Amino acid sequence: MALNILRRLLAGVVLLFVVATVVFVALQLVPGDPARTILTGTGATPTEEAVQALRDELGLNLPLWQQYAAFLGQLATGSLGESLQNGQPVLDLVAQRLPRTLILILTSTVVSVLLGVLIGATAARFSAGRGAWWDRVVLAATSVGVAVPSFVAAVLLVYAFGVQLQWLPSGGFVPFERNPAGFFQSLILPTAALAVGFTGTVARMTRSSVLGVGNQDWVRTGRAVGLRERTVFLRHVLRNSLSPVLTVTGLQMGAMLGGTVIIERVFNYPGLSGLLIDAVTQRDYPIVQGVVLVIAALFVVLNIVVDIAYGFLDPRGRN
Amino acid sequence: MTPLNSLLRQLRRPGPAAAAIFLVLLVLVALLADVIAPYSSIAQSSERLAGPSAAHWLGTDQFGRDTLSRLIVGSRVDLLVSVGATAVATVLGVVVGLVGGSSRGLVGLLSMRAVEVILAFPPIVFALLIVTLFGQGEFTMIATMGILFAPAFARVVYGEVLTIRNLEYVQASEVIGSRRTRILFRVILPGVIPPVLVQVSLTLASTMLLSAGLSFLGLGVVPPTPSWGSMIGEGQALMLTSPLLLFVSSGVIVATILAFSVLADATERGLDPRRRARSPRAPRSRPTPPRTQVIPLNVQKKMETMP
Amino acid sequence: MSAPTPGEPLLVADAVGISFETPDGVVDVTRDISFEVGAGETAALVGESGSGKTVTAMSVLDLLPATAGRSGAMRYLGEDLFTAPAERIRRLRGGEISMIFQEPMTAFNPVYTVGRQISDAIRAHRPMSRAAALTEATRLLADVGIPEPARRVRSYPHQLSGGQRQRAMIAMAIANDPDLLIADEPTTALDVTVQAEILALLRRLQKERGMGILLITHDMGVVAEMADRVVVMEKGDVVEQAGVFELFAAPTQPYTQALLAAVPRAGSVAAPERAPQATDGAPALELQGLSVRYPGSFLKKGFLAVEDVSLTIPQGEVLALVGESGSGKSTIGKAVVGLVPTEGGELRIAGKDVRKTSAGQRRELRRSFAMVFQDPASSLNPRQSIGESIMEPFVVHRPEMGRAERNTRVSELLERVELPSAWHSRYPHELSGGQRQRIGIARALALEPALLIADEPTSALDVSVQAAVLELFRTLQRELGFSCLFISHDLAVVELLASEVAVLRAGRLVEQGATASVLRAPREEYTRRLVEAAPVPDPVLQRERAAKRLAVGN
Amino acid sequence: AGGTDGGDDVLLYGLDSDVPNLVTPQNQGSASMILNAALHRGLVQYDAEGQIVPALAESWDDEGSQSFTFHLRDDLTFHDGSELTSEDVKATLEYIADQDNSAKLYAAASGISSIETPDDTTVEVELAAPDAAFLSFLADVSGAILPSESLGQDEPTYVGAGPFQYVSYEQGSSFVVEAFDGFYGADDVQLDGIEFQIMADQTARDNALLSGSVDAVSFVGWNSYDQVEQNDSLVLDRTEGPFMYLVFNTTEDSPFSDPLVRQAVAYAVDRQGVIDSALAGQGEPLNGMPIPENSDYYDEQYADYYEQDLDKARELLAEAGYPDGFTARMLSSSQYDFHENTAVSVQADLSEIGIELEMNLPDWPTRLELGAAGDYDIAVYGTSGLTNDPAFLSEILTPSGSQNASYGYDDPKVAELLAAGRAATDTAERQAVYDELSEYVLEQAPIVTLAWRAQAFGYSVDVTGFSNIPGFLTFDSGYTLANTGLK
Ligand SMILES: Nc1ncnc2c1ncn2[C@@H]1O[C@H](COP(=O)(O)OP(=O)(O)OP(=O)(O)O)[C@@H](O)[C@H]1O
Ligand SMILES: Nc1ncnc2c1ncn2[C@@H]1O[C@H](COP(=O)(O)OP(=O)(O)OP(=O)(O)O)[C@@H](O)[C@H]1O
Ligand SMILES: [Mg+2]
Ligand SMILES: [Mg+2]
Repeated sequence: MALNILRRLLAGVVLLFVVATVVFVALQLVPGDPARTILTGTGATPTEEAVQALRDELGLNLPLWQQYAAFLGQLATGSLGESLQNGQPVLDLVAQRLPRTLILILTSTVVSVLLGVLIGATAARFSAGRGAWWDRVVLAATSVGVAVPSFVAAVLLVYAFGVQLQWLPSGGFVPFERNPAGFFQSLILPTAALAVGFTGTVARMTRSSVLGVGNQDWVRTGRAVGLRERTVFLRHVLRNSLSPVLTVTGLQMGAMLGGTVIIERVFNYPGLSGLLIDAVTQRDYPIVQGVVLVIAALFVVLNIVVDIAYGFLDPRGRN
Repeated sequence: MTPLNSLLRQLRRPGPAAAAIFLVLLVLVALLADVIAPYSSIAQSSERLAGPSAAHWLGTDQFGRDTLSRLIVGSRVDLLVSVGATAVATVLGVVVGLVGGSSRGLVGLLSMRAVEVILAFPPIVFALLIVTLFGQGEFTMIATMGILFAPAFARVVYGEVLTIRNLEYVQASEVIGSRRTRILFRVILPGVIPPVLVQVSLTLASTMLLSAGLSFLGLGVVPPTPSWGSMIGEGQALMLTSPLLLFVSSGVIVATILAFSVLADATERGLDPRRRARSPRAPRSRPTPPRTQVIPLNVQKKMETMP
Repeated sequence: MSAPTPGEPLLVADAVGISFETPDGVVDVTRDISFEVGAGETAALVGESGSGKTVTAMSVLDLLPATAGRSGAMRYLGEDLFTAPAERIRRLRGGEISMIFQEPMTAFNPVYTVGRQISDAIRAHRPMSRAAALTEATRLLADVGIPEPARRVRSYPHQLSGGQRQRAMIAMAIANDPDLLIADEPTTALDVTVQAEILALLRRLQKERGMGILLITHDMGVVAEMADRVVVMEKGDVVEQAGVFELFAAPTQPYTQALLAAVPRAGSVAAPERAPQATDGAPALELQGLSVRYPGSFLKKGFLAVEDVSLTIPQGEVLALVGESGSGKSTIGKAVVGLVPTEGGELRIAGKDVRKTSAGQRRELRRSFAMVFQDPASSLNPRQSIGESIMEPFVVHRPEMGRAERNTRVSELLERVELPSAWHSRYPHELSGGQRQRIGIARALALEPALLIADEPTSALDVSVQAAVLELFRTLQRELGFSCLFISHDLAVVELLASEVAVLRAGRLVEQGATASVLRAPREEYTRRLVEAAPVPDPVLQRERAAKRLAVGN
Repeated sequence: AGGTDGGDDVLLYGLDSDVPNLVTPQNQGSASMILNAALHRGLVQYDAEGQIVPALAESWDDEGSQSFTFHLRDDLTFHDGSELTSEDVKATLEYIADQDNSAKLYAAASGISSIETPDDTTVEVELAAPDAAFLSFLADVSGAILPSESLGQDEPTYVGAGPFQYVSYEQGSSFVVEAFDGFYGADDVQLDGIEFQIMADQTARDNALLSGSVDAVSFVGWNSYDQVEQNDSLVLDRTEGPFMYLVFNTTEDSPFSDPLVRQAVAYAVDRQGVIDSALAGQGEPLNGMPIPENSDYYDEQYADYYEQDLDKARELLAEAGYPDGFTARMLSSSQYDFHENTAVSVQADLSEIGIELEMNLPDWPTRLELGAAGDYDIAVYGTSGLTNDPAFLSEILTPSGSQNASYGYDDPKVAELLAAGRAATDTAERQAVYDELSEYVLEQAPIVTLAWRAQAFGYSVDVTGFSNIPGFLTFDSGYTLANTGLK
């Protein structure tokens, strides 16, 4: 297994290289000129000379292979380059935003997985007989959960709890060091907004998986030795149903690495996604490349963790 | 009873039946959109952001266009693009997941790493690239979203295959001499269908929503052509002042997803021999006919004594 | 818990009927089943495979699937369990009444260690710390004769051999000193020595605590040794009940008579006639110095399950592999068909080293051999109808065969293993243990293989069906001259079928030779014990032998 | 630093975007202008009405709009305590005039031919040619005077001579300043400090204002205008600043190379429709020259030139040789709703006269590049003049501002008139030039103006002294923070 992890990490390095190259090429292919975009800002009028001058300064007029070599050279030294916009080291930008994104991902994952598994499991458990209404409610509610765009959830949450009731801050991020209570408060609404769809996804997967496992022989054994129904369900049905749940959880967590831009915007939460999208819409190549690489690296780690977790969920699949 | 029969049987239950009827109607609406829609979907009028009225059942948007007509015409793009993209994603993802999960060598490693490359790639960059290379249009959208969502399927399938490939019935098929493709598609695949079905209904929802997000990059449906996704996008800006637009456009998506979910659930049930045997209201135990007589037994049998 | 006095009926089945809801309507599988089990007494439920023994046993503790319906009454100390509240049933389960399932392979949850599952069962009834329960579980595993219990207690079910799992199941069932033990084929996967120990253990418990046992078995030797009373079932009905001595001495019903007559007895048959020796020389199977190691977790060295085994099966011969449970028999079988990687040694089928052939050749080769898995339940695809399962070899190797022809062949095969040909569209979970096993056999024989690896193929079959299946084997051997690696713990069957026997112990071959000489004049101490432990279907004789064994043991 | 907590008067301000590396002379968007106005001062500045008033320069002499002598105030210091002298002014202006530095005021500063510093408080600036708009350019916040040693440095020092000095900055989150005692007008500064909270999202900003978690925000979303206006504790301070217009590809291949076709477009568009659909009704129709009402050169006649008249439009099209209309490519960007919606609205209008538009709505950088490359027939654009002075028109009417102007449009007469307008020193004389220009440009219709966009600050009624400088100068409103107080 240790060997396996090592192998995966090596594959991960290759993957990062591939991602780096693809991003580099992609950005070259995509129209839009960083210099022009920077100079235009919110509607200014750069002259063509100014645009060219800035391109020269930013090294955008160098031959492609030179730019690529420079980019790889930077990577080799562990640097992600500097923003074209303002010369900030990309590593600093990422280092500042990454923890916030991770915190948000973590809280919403914990909330969604707990809630989703609870909802999905109860729905499946009572899917026949007297509890069937609950199953139907869950099916409908999770459909709403996954089909309602996250900005709707986000805006409604801000509007209800931030603007109308004023129970929670309508947005912003409070660093933990500055104000622990505020820190947690500032996390509640974004977490909730992210959790809406995520919970629905987890609940659906749990429900389906539990329904499939419920008939296995070992469930009968659990009953036969006198375990309580609840115990039988938790240990012998639910536990064996978790592998697809783990999969969707891993997928969702990965998707959130660069995909929480709407939530970040609505809650004015400075995270990684916002950085990425801003960089893309301003063609700030080094930031895009840097953020994508960091996301890819996290992905590699995340996937390894998920794959190891499969082994814990089902010892048969180990190694 | 063949799986097909049992699937059809599932459709007789009220929930799945309603869902199927809804979807059939939806397809009809999409096909006949031009005939049914009360107004042109792009004609603007000065009656902007009107509430529901006899003339405009679902009101109008900020261009004074009839919301109902836009929903009707928009269903076309949504069904085509979402269903198309989901189909592409499902097929691609399932194949890659099966191969990745079942081959232990280089192929397995490579296929799942390829999946990671796509997953690790932020959709926005990917979409930008695609639109640059292939231009905009429905085909591009289907291809883009198909590729974007395929990795999720691959991961789901991969996770399941890890478990299933070790089961003895898979080994039994191997011993028989089944080709790899047969083992993958005929032996392992049926076991991964339930989570794939769930993923299908989730992906349908995501693709409908994403088509709005893609139009942000100029990749989606080109305005003023309506699509549900883009209507949600338009409704977003107005959600606090005129929520109706957002409400109805989200509403049709929710209803469609719900219908798909119910059908997926019924399919899953129909495909699982252990679950489908059960009819909805089974008597748990049947009444016992009154009996008095017990077969006489020699109860007083002595215990054997062992030395 | 009131300790019931011996002799008082512990369990009374009163006109129990069980039905299943199927897509084609409600089907009654048993009617009017009535019998009693007294405290300290063993009632044996015997009968045809598929006659309803298992479902009757499962109905006691309400363990049937939701599609089942029950009628009649099942009284435990006078209380009708069919109408008792669920919570009451739960308390009885695993405490006062416990159950050993027929198929121990699938009865354990694959994701927990067996120790964890046994200790959970203990803790469900007795307040105990987890650690204490685990110690208790280890002790129980030792009680049921599992070697290295401290290691096995931490094993996952898939890491145990069939017999080990069955013993773990027994350990779990006796963990809470039940008053009534329902044992559904508890020794099918055990070699005779271990079986003898287990039976002795059960009898000891019975004697010490007055435990009642409802024993389901098809092994008339076991019945002879254990039962006080025998209930004979056929096609869902009780056809005869009597004390064990009366029944064996004078069976009244034709079915019972046939049943007893069909029992093979070790040493009672002539060595099987040989098929004409094939001339081209290459043996059907050749193992040389084969070793198999299961991978260990993390950096630990794995478990060497088979060590330096050399075997040769000439064409047209049947070689029986016998030996202690957990000795590596199944492992060898799986290694032959390529399901577990070998660590060392050579392995040739019809002269070719399978591992060195190309994929295409291997497929071709696979067409010539087939395998019957030890565990029929898990080797059948739950999502495939049994017709589709049996058809699979045709689909794979005879693509030219039409649909209709395939169906005809499937029907034929079903009939040859004594199953109704109309059962095509049934699913594995709708079958009895013995029926599932026969599906496995039918599938393996579908292509009339040149080499068959049969891992305990008749362990779940009652003697009459077993006789039919053995006859089928012999016919095929005569007609096609096929070769077979026959893994079994039933020495009587081995004697019937095999021309050679190899005895395996702890992964090594201890003895090998012609069946007659090995079984009648064993050279090795272990083989001798094995032969002596084989039960005979005669209550008087068998009990004497058991008593002697016990005396020696003490 | 510190001192922004406790009972002090600290203004909580919701800023519309982050400015990670403030380079004062550059154009870094409206948020940077607010920050620069708090931190810095130039020689001159705008007051709340948009008039040019003294800042670091107490007074100045203007000879023929060509040579300027600025007299600095005494005892000016930067936040770091160092003295602000004429040398700093010279260094700053030279920096701006250097093309390599991409300064926002480069175009204006490039006209400087010499800068003399006879003493510490006197600066003499000589232009190569008269420029009537020179001062109004210098009044922009990007004309702020910086310590000479800080010019061209990689990292911002934030040191300036403005009313507030830098306390702390946390990227993506907040920018905090406190009142600077050494500011020349420190006596009028009422606030102890300002905490700018960065709120890039429109909804987030609106919500912060509505929920009272900030005292003021940069721009209120159009859809929230009503809500803010109806809220008794909030003020909506709006002006019509930037404007939307259509540009054309005027090269030969494009049907829009014909002025008649462009006129047809000008007659065909429903300007109120654009406002209602794209600007949520928050704007004013712009029927002619984009010269704001508070400009000295505003003329009603040229402001209300085109009315929607479809028949007239069709006539013009027919006259141009397109009786049945034609198909053309429309470029706009879906990154900004109002750009996209303007295009959709115009599309429907032009379809009425037979011009069918195929939409191309890429993201913003792509839109800019396609625009600059002329890869379109007709395109939507929005801008705001750098100053209220009509001199800014060169940015949208000549190739010097290529991407804001119609592609390929290069009319010597327009260039001539614009130069004349800038060179003329007398108001009446300039007026005449601009009238002639207006007449000509409206006739030629190289661009078709559509609507003024409303631009509003929102703040609590407790905030005093802050105001939205009208017209194009709305983005310079940060100047009024120096006089802002909290009740
Ligand atoms: N996957 C595994 N990992 C580790 N050990 C295993 C694994 N499978 C089997 N073993 C061990 O290998 C040994 C041989 O197992 P095998 O199944 O071959 O026994 P067997 O002779 O068939 O026994 P039985 O008669 O009980 O079926 C046993 O001790 C078992 O515990
Ligand atoms: N879930 C089910 N649905 C339908 N029929 C079933 C189901 N389970 C069992 N049966 C049928 O009930 C009959 C009795 O099965 P049971 O398992 O009790 O047999 P058995 O006597 O234990 O046989 P064996 O000796 O082979 O284990 C069989 O014919 C079987 O096909
Ligand atoms: Mg049975
Ligand atoms: Mg075995």
